[in-house]
Amino acid sequence: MIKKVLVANRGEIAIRVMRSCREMDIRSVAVFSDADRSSMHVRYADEAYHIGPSPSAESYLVIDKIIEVAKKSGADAIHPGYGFLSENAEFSDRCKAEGIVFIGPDSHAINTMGDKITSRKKMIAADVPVVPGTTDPIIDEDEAIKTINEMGLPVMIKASAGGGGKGMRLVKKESEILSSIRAARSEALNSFGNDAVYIEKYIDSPHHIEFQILADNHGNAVHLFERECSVQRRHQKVVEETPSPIMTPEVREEMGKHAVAAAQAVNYSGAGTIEFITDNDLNYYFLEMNTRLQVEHPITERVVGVDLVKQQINIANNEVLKLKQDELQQKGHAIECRIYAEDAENNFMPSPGVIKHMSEPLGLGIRHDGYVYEGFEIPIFYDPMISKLIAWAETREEAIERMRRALYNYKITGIKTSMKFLERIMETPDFVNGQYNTHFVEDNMEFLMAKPDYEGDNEDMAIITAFINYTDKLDKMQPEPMKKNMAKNWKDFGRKRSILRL
Amino acid sequence: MIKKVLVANRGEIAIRVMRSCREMDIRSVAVFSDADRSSMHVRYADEAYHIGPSPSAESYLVIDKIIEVAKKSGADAIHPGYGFLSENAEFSDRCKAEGIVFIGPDSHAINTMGDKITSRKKMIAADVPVVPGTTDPIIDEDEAIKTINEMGLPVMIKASAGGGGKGMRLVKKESEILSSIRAARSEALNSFGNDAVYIEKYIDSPHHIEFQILADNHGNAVHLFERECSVQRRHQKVVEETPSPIMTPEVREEMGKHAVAAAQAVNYSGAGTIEFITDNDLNYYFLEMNTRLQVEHPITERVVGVDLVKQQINIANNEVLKLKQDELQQKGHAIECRIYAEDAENNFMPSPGVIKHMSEPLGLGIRHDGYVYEGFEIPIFYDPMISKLIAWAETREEAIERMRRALYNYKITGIKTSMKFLERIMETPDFVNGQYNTHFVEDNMEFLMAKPDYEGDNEDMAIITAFINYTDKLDKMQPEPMKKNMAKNWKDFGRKRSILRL
Amino acid sequence: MLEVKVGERLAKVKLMSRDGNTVQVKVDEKIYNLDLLEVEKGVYSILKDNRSYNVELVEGDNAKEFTVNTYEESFDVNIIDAETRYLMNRGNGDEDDGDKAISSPMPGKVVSIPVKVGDKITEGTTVVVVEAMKMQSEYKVKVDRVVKEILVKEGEAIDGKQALVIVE
Amino acid sequence: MLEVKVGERLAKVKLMSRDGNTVQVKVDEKIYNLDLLEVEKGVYSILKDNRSYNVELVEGDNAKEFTVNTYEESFDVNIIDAETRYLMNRGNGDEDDGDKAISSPMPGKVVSIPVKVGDKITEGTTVVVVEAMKMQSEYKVKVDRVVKEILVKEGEAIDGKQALVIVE
Repeated sequence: MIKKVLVANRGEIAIRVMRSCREMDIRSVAVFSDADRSSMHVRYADEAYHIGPSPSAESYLVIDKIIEVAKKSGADAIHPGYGFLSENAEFSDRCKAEGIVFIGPDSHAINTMGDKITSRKKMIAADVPVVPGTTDPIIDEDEAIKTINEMGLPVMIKASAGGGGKGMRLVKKESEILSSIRAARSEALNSFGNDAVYIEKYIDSPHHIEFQILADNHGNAVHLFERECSVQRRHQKVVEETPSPIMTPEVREEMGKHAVAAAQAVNYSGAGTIEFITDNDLNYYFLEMNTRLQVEHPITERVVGVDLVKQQINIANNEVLKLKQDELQQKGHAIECRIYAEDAENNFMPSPGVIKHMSEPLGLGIRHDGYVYEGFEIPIFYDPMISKLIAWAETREEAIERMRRALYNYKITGIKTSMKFLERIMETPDFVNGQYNTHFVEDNMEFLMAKPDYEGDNEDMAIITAFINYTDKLDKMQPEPMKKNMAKNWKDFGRKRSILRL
Repeated sequence: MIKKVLVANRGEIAIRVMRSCREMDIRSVAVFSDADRSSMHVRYADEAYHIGPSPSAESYLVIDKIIEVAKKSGADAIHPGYGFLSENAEFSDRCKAEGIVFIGPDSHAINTMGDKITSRKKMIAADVPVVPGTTDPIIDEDEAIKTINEMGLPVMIKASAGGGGKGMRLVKKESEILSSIRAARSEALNSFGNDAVYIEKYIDSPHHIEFQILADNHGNAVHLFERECSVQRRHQKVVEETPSPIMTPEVREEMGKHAVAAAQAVNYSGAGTIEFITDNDLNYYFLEMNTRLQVEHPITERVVGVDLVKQQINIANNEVLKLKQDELQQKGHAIECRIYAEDAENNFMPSPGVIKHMSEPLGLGIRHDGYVYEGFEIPIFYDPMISKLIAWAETREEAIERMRRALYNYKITGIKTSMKFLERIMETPDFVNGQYNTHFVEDNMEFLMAKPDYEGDNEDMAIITAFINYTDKLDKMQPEPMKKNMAKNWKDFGRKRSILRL
Repeated sequence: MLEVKVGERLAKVKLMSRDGNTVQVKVDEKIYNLDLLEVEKGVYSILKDNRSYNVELVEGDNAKEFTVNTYEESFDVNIIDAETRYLMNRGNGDEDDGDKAISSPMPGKVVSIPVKVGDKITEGTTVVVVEAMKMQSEYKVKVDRVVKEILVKEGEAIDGKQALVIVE
Repeated sequence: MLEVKVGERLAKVKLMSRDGNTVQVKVDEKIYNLDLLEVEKGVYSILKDNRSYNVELVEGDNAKEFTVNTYEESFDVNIIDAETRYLMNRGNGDEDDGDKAISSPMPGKVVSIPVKVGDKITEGTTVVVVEAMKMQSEYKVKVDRVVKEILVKEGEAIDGKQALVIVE
């Protein structure tokens, strides 16, 4: 039985994991870099250990340091969160070798799913649909041209070892084929030290739809339905929702079965996500598997009513999965907005800094997972995501209205955030109508960046407030004798405070 | 169609109503007394009107003032919240006479349910079980003694016009009968100007179980299941949960039908609550009806998945109720803890004051409805409830664990609150086992007031922190030349700030 | 070195060394090596042998009085310096000696004052009734007294700990 | 009277009268009668003809610069006093005249400086690459320039708005 969990992460996900640990009466151990001494996850944990300098390569990514803390603290398990070491096969193996439970899959599953070509082959063998294309890395240029011509344009050339858009080229015209292959291979070599590429049919107007799965160590696996994650900017998800507005019950059931088959093909254990690329006609193809908890897992938790971190811990405890596929159901609709410390009006440039003031939105149907607090300085070293706002309602329409309400009252000052941008997304007709794909942000940029007209006198009120605040400050700076018309009670107030009231 | 709602209330319920209004694109109008100028509901509303001095009798309870604001602001409806004018039949009538929609039932329903004896008769006529006892007010003492002897002791003598425990006497021994009747009548006369009393069978180990109902203006009514509200102190609810741990599906169905029958007996419109007194064998009896929204409505919202304020507004809009009884279901378990500004260790004495610092609990399964903020001074004139914490989970056990986790991290400083007391309730075996009745707090007082042992050095850490804070303050007070060993960067910091950085 | 009072305990506290967050403090005979950092105004994060404490301070009526909250427990802490010790010694006479001010711990409104100046009142007599937050509290004398001075009027708003009635 | 700058607008603001929360302020030719109250530090509640505004101020680099948030909109507001006007006038020359400092609006770490002192660089040349929060930003010159001075090293942590490279 797991009694103490080291959370090898920071930020909101570290706190989210610790919350479930506390509910399970499991003690939590935090690790922190130089930049994170004052971070909330350190304050929240039962124990906290310093693991090195601020850059994650010297702290959160150093397997030896994490293992050392686990041993020193007597943690019997490690939860990797997302990012950092969460999809590192070596780390999973190392934990096992050290007798520490890794809350996640084994290295076989991570490695298989981590390589695009290997996972593609596995999926084909498991009858999971994949994007039409090559399964073997292509070195020979003539062969590549032949394959592309057979497949028909447009196609995507992708680095076998790739990710994050690097070593990727879209080919629409025949004349671009050769130059694109060469560019992709050279970029792949530079980025990943491996110039193997493969070719895939390019899906126009694609949707990013993913399925949450849970699998135990006893051969049981279920899916917890889909998440629609097509609202992206710079290949990063911004808004997710479940159910997907384009999904049908028939396709959902079929996709869910394929998602479970995909997980079982690698003897998966724990929580994982199968990503599908889906076109407007609901043709879907396996894209990749994320062998960890996703940022957007809360929308599934809300609609299905399951605590995914607790499920992960139970599975790591070798327990048998209690969830049965035919008992699971989606109730209502949930939307997540990711709040980034960034300047949406200035090409989404990160905006680290000190949080001056916060008002968090609360009330019916709102979940808020964050980690910053007033006076906290957001470090420059890590991801700019500072919180996640999750709205649930009976219907999609109501969930959007609730999200708008919550964003309207959510305030974080001192830094720039993406909140206004998210508010605009909630008002964008394509989003409101549920008719959007991964081109959404691009296609709607003009609407998203336009400033709505508000009635009332916001600008004059802003001017007046700044004016009053400034003149009041000036007044306070005047030496005592220069102040005229001081009300008596203000004097008394000052006198009262002078008795060592610092 | 309602387009602008005046919320004739303050505190958390005013904000809660405004949130649903915003989601429905309805503008909200706040009213405030002298003491509430800086209250959150004023800041939250679209419009705000001052309605008089701090005592509620001179502001929130003055019908003329509320109506005047409704007319001035052009509000087409008034939501009364709970308390204040929410169960005032005259107010309901007055709204109607002025052409303003009262979001609540008509005066007939309020009056009928507001009088214990009238409502009792109505319920008997509608075949809703009532506590064995008299239906007519008793003036004659001999008749009273005869009735009591027939009914068998123990019995309760209650003021017909009563409420809040006044004019109430429990009679256990025959020798107490006469003196108790006299005492109850004299108290009733003093408190309510009416000395009529009635006699009821006293239920030992009673549970307070209530049913939420919704009824429209077209004859449709449903119930939204029960709430268990037996954890009370000084006849005030402290913790509520749904489902009730003692409920069975059969009794639930039967009670629900009776609750709907009770509402229909007075042609009820809107949201209301039927309170039943229930014994350990699940014999239940109609107690009273609350003809308004309840403080504890969020646990029903969470488990049934319905926004009750929106339902109220839709009903007030003359819409047909969309909810169907056979489609409604309870999912999981929800618990509410009421956070009061009070000193639980000192006989629950109210503790108004200024909020210094707050950390609100967030995350999966937590809803938080409050209204105070850092720097806010809680007025002395109104109810000491400052917020409500609602925890939901798949099971009751998990909901309790989640509530404990949330209370553990919830901090409000500057005033005393009931949080530690609530944390203890979550740990009390009778509560954890779901075996409790309205005597719970009384029966478990010793456990509730005992301080648990904690490992670690909390006390020494408290001492050290205060010591460091104090000596740091002393140090800052020293004139500049006396400070030695000032680090260079501190000097720079000071210099930087001196450029009109106030 | 300072003395710090928590409940009945009077602890001797001494700062042994301090370098940034790293402090060594002696509390009575125990030496603590801590990583101590003020993370928000009045809120400290302490790591003691890697155990994490989140400690919130709330100042009381003066800079020497604190309510201190950890996640688990709450303490009333007083710093005892020379001035405080002098006041403590001076005020440490017999509780029933001389004048005594009746006050309410909380702010509120005076509902009634059922006594008048000069009244000889017996143990348990209510001298003032205060209302706050819809609840009335009665303040009584614990021994026989004489009402010397009434400082407030019925209906008047009062502060917490403000003297309302003086008895002797 | 003070001038207050919002975007391109320069508004003349004058306090006509003030009595507690009740203030009368003239903004350009418009007179506002407001109930204005600071409810939290830097957060104001304003009632204007019963319309409720919740206004948050965040001070910028000095006491005259603010970011001001209402529920609906956000503004950058500058108070223009004599000192500011002097500085504005002095600094109002042609943008391309003389030396120019290249800086990053956000704090971060210098990843690389692909130029050296004396380099003649053409429009669009990247002079410094800064990383913050897992994202790299390149800072380029908008016209042909000569690199005059390099003030930071690769790998160095920098503040927002700090001068990194001087070009002329």
